[in-house]
Amino acid sequence: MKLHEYQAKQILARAGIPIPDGRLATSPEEAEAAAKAIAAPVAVKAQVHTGGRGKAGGIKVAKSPAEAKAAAGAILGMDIKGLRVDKVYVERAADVASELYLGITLDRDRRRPVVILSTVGGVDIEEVASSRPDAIARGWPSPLLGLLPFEARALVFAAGVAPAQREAVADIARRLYRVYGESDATLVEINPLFVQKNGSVLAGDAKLDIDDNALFRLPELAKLKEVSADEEAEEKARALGFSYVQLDGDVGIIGNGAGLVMATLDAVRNAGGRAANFLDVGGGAKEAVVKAALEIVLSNPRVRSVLINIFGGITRGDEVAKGILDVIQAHPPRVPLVVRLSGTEAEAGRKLLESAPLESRETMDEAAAEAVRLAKVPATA
Amino acid sequence: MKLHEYQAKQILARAGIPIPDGRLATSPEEAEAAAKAIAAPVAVKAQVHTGGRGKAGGIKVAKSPAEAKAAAGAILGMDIKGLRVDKVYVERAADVASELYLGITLDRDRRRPVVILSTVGGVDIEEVASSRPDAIARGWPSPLLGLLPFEARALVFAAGVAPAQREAVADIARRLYRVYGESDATLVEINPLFVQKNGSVLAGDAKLDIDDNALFRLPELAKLKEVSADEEAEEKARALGFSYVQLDGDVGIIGNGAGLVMATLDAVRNAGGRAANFLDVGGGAKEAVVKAALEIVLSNPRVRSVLINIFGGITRGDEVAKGILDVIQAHPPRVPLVVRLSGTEAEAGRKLLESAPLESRETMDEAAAEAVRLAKVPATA
Amino acid sequence: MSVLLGRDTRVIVQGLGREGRFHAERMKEYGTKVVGATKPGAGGTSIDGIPIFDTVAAAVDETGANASIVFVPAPAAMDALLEAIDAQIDLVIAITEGIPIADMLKVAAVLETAATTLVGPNGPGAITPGQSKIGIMPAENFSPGGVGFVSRSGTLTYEIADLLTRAGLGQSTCIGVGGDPVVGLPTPGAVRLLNEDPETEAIVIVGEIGGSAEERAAEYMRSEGKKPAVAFIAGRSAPPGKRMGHAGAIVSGNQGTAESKVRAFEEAGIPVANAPSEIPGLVKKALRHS
Amino acid sequence: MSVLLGRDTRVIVQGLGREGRFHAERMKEYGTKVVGATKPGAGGTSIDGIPIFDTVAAAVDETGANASIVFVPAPAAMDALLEAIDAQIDLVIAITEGIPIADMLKVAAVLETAATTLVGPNGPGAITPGQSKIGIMPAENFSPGGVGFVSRSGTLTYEIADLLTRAGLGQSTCIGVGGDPVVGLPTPGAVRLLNEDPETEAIVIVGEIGGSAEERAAEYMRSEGKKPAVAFIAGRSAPPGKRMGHAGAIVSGNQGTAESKVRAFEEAGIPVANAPSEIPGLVKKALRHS
Repeated sequence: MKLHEYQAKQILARAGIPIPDGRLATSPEEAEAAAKAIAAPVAVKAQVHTGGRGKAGGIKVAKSPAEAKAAAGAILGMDIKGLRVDKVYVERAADVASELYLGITLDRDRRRPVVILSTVGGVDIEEVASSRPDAIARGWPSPLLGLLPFEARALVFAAGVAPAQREAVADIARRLYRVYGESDATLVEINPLFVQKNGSVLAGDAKLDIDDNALFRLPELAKLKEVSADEEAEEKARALGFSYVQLDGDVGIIGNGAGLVMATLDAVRNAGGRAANFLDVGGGAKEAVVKAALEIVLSNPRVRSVLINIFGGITRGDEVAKGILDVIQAHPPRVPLVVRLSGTEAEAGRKLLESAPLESRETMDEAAAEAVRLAKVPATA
Repeated sequence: MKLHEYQAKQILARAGIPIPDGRLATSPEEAEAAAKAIAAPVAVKAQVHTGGRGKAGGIKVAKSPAEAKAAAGAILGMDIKGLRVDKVYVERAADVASELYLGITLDRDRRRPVVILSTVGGVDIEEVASSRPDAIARGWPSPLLGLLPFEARALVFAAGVAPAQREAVADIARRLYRVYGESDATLVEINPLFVQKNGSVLAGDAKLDIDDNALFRLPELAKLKEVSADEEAEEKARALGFSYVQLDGDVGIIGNGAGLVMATLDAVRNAGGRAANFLDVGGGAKEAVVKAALEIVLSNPRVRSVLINIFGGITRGDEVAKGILDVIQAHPPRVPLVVRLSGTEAEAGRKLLESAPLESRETMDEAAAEAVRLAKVPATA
Repeated sequence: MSVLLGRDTRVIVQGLGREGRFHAERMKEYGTKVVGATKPGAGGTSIDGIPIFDTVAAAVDETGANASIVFVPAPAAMDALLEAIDAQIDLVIAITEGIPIADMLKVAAVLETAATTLVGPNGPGAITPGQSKIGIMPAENFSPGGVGFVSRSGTLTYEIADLLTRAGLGQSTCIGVGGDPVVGLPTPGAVRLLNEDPETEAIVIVGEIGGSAEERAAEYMRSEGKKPAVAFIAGRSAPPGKRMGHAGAIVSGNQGTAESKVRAFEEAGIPVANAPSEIPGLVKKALRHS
Repeated sequence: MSVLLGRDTRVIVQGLGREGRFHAERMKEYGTKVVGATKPGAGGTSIDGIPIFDTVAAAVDETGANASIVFVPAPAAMDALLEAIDAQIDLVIAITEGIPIADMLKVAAVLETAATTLVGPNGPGAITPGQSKIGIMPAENFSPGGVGFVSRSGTLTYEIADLLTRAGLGQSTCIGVGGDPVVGLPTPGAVRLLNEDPETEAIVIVGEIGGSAEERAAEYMRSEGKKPAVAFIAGRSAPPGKRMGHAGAIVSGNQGTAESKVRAFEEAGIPVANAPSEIPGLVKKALRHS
């Protein structure tokens, strides 16, 4: 789950990390009032769950309340990477001398959090990592002890932070680590971390992604969840206990198990087609689940055929077959179905499907080839 | 640093541990009003920094506000183990079915906290530990992970807590561990932990001792510090950077280093005398410190001779000698002084003391014998 | 036994709910020695003929269990894992899905100095066909033999085991390492076990996009490999930034791409199958040439 | 070297304040190889001829230090100790007084699986007379020889070393384990080191009231002792419930009494001196009878 900049900054501020004075606005008038209250040049910043808003024109500097109003007018309603801007954050413009990068995420190989600090801030850190690896300092605190003062100091020295900012940056790193831990973050990032001309240090932007699996113990953060239009189907699927990702092809995919579904997507590509989605019904999929999954996949207008690939373990082939029969009897699907059942009770399932209006195949490769072929047949009726 | 029951209970309540409704009172009238507000039978309990107040008559049950007033009148002003009672805690009387013991302290041998749970509560746990060791369950959580749910469950099973209270007691144990960690406690204890007739569990008493060395990071707790009359000299010494403990003999002792001072006390006893105090001036003792130490020791009217035993390491013998000379020149002491200097610059120090009105000895044993002898000489003038 | 588990492995079940009971029954049918289960407060009773204990320590004391399978729901799973590690169980297999990453990081930190091997979470478990199964895999797809098999996926594991079995390629031990970003025994460690196992003749490594476990496994095999290996990577057609079901299956930036993994295996001289169906043929070919 | 430290020990100083500088100078005078010190932000400079580094890791990298002495004030001491342990320094000696117990419990937990031996905190350090001194003890009271010496006290250590030296009993290594309730190397561990050291002929154990380290050391010597030992317990005249300066020196309830410690030593056949002045005679007697 992603938070907006203004939400992330509130959390940083509560942890004692300095942020610029700022206010949220949902209309040009509110933005004007905010700029008036701040009484200084401001930045008006689109609040959307995506990166690259700067390049897309989602950030404008305004020297007066009137300019802030105009800027908000231009930004609100804007479309950034498919997301509509409904809110802007109006923030006192910093007096920037230099920019740093500070972030914490998971290092999967070391199975530890990794704290990343660089004196090259305000840019794509992955780019810096590959072009100037020496400009990046990393530290791997123990999750049992947190980021210790000596570790924060080591980072500051290794990154080459200027002497005047060392203490402040080390302190912010330790506070940011506390935010990371306390909010079950998968990523927390201050980029840029401003050094102002007077020497003070201040979070220029903030990014905070929360581990969805931990939301059950983070009631305050869970309230901040926002679902954008294009994520609705994914959210609906999640609520039903399976995972769905929309893609841009025309072969709808349903399978059980993330690896198997990925392999099915690959098989469709191997057969010269393109998958319309990823949909994993998970373990122990029952009739009702299969039904709901079919409905979600068919709700995508691009879908021209559906491939159902189930390898039974906990999931039973006969139950899956019943689910398929049920849904196609109640709502005959607008596109052809290809089903491949294997594993537990697969034979019983295949028998149930024998007389149904669908294609049944024994192997994943065959089923994928058939689904791709059918998606290319011009629509009739 | 010890907290009062009412202070400890507030901290437990904040951590989510159930406590009876209660109010502090410093007069019989306040106690009456408190009992009226609680509107039920109450216990009126002396708030003093010592155990055994129950046996001393410091706890009375009152069935009405009038009885509470009378009880408070009897308890306030009472002397319990040399401590005057200035405050009583008026608390709703629990409907007790049984009593447990729950405490957390340091296990020095294992270098871990130890959580102790027993179904034999309300009594001296050390007595239970020696008479019925099987009635006590212990757990040693890692200080890096805290008391984990499975560890709390294991304790509850091992102690034989009744099924109906297992969950509540395990939960209280985990909350109590959090109090232990967050308040840098050296001891936290709920004794008794009441099981009421309706099955609910509730802290009957609470004890919380804080690590003095951690008070620098516990500003809220540090404010609760109270110094009783008989601890004043010890507090004064602590403020000066050395440690002082009053004892009941007549030979005043000053030394540097806790072990050496203890050995000096022992040497005095070996010579047939009794030490009036323990006073360790610590490392690197300078003139001013020695002076202040002498003043503190001489302020004890029981002192009939003073033995100064300094083995120089960081502490220099000549500086100690100067301090002694200074203070006896300004205020000729009312009792004889015996000085033993050894180690760094000891010879220079002994030379400085040659013409002073005091006894100088080369060894600890000789010095102790002389100090004991002088304490027994009847006072002249 | 091949690695991790065999005829003498004695298993307890942590979390004997609906799913736990179902799979405990299947494991017993397979011949796995299921010697007990934990259910706090029910100690002393038995469920489906399995003796119940209040704590893992008590279960280990009384049954001599040396393995555990964990079905405990995600919010309480860290506690269950730490309880098993604390009881010094040799092998812990975690089936649970959806454990918070922070919890698994703590578990991983404790594992650094513990005697326990944790397989999973969010995997199907492990099986030494013909001897012992500790997991949720349908046993009929597996058969005893010499192919060691490591996979990050569940059903894909069954699919590939089925293909291997049909091709006459039995398996020594199959290890489902789990699909989460933080697992107890990651792919490289599992591959090392099989590489050093005298009963394993060839290794199949089934990876997926996300992370760099496959690259590290390839690197390890390049320098230490003693036997032929074949790889498959699921998610070659997945676009970056989209999480493919498994919390670990995501390409972010230039991290975790299928291309990087395929290249790493090829550089290590390990052929990479384009589809699961190609795996048995590649294994046979590799065994012929070794 | 005897144990812990010797001619080849290379020391860095953590916390080069007034006290640290004073004692660094004394150590150098004694011949201890003081190869560096840490002072964040002053890396690259030097103080009193000692090269300064920003971090312990940098100091170790550039000087090959294998020991450290910590003078860092109590509030920052845990961090300094963990930094030294993280840099895998073999021997860390902590002089600092007043470290919160909770901090030392964390350090102790980290030490459980670390390669470092921590001596202290709140002790005088350790010395192998004639070779190396890492501590604050006045060197002139010590002399090389065969008596290993463990003590919880500071100045009492100097007093007893002085008595031994005057009696012609030189010391192999003297270890001041520290007066806090939680120390890195408690008395039993220090006694074990000396018991297993071929250069140590007899052991002097100086304990004090509080805790049960002396009882455990006596128990160890009773079953594993290879050489004669003599003990002394400070605080025999201390009343219960009063803390005698050291945070660890307190008799609470029936825990930590001098009687219990004396009895333990006597049961282990170890004579207990009534006063420090008796120690040299008892050592000589013990050596004659062994």
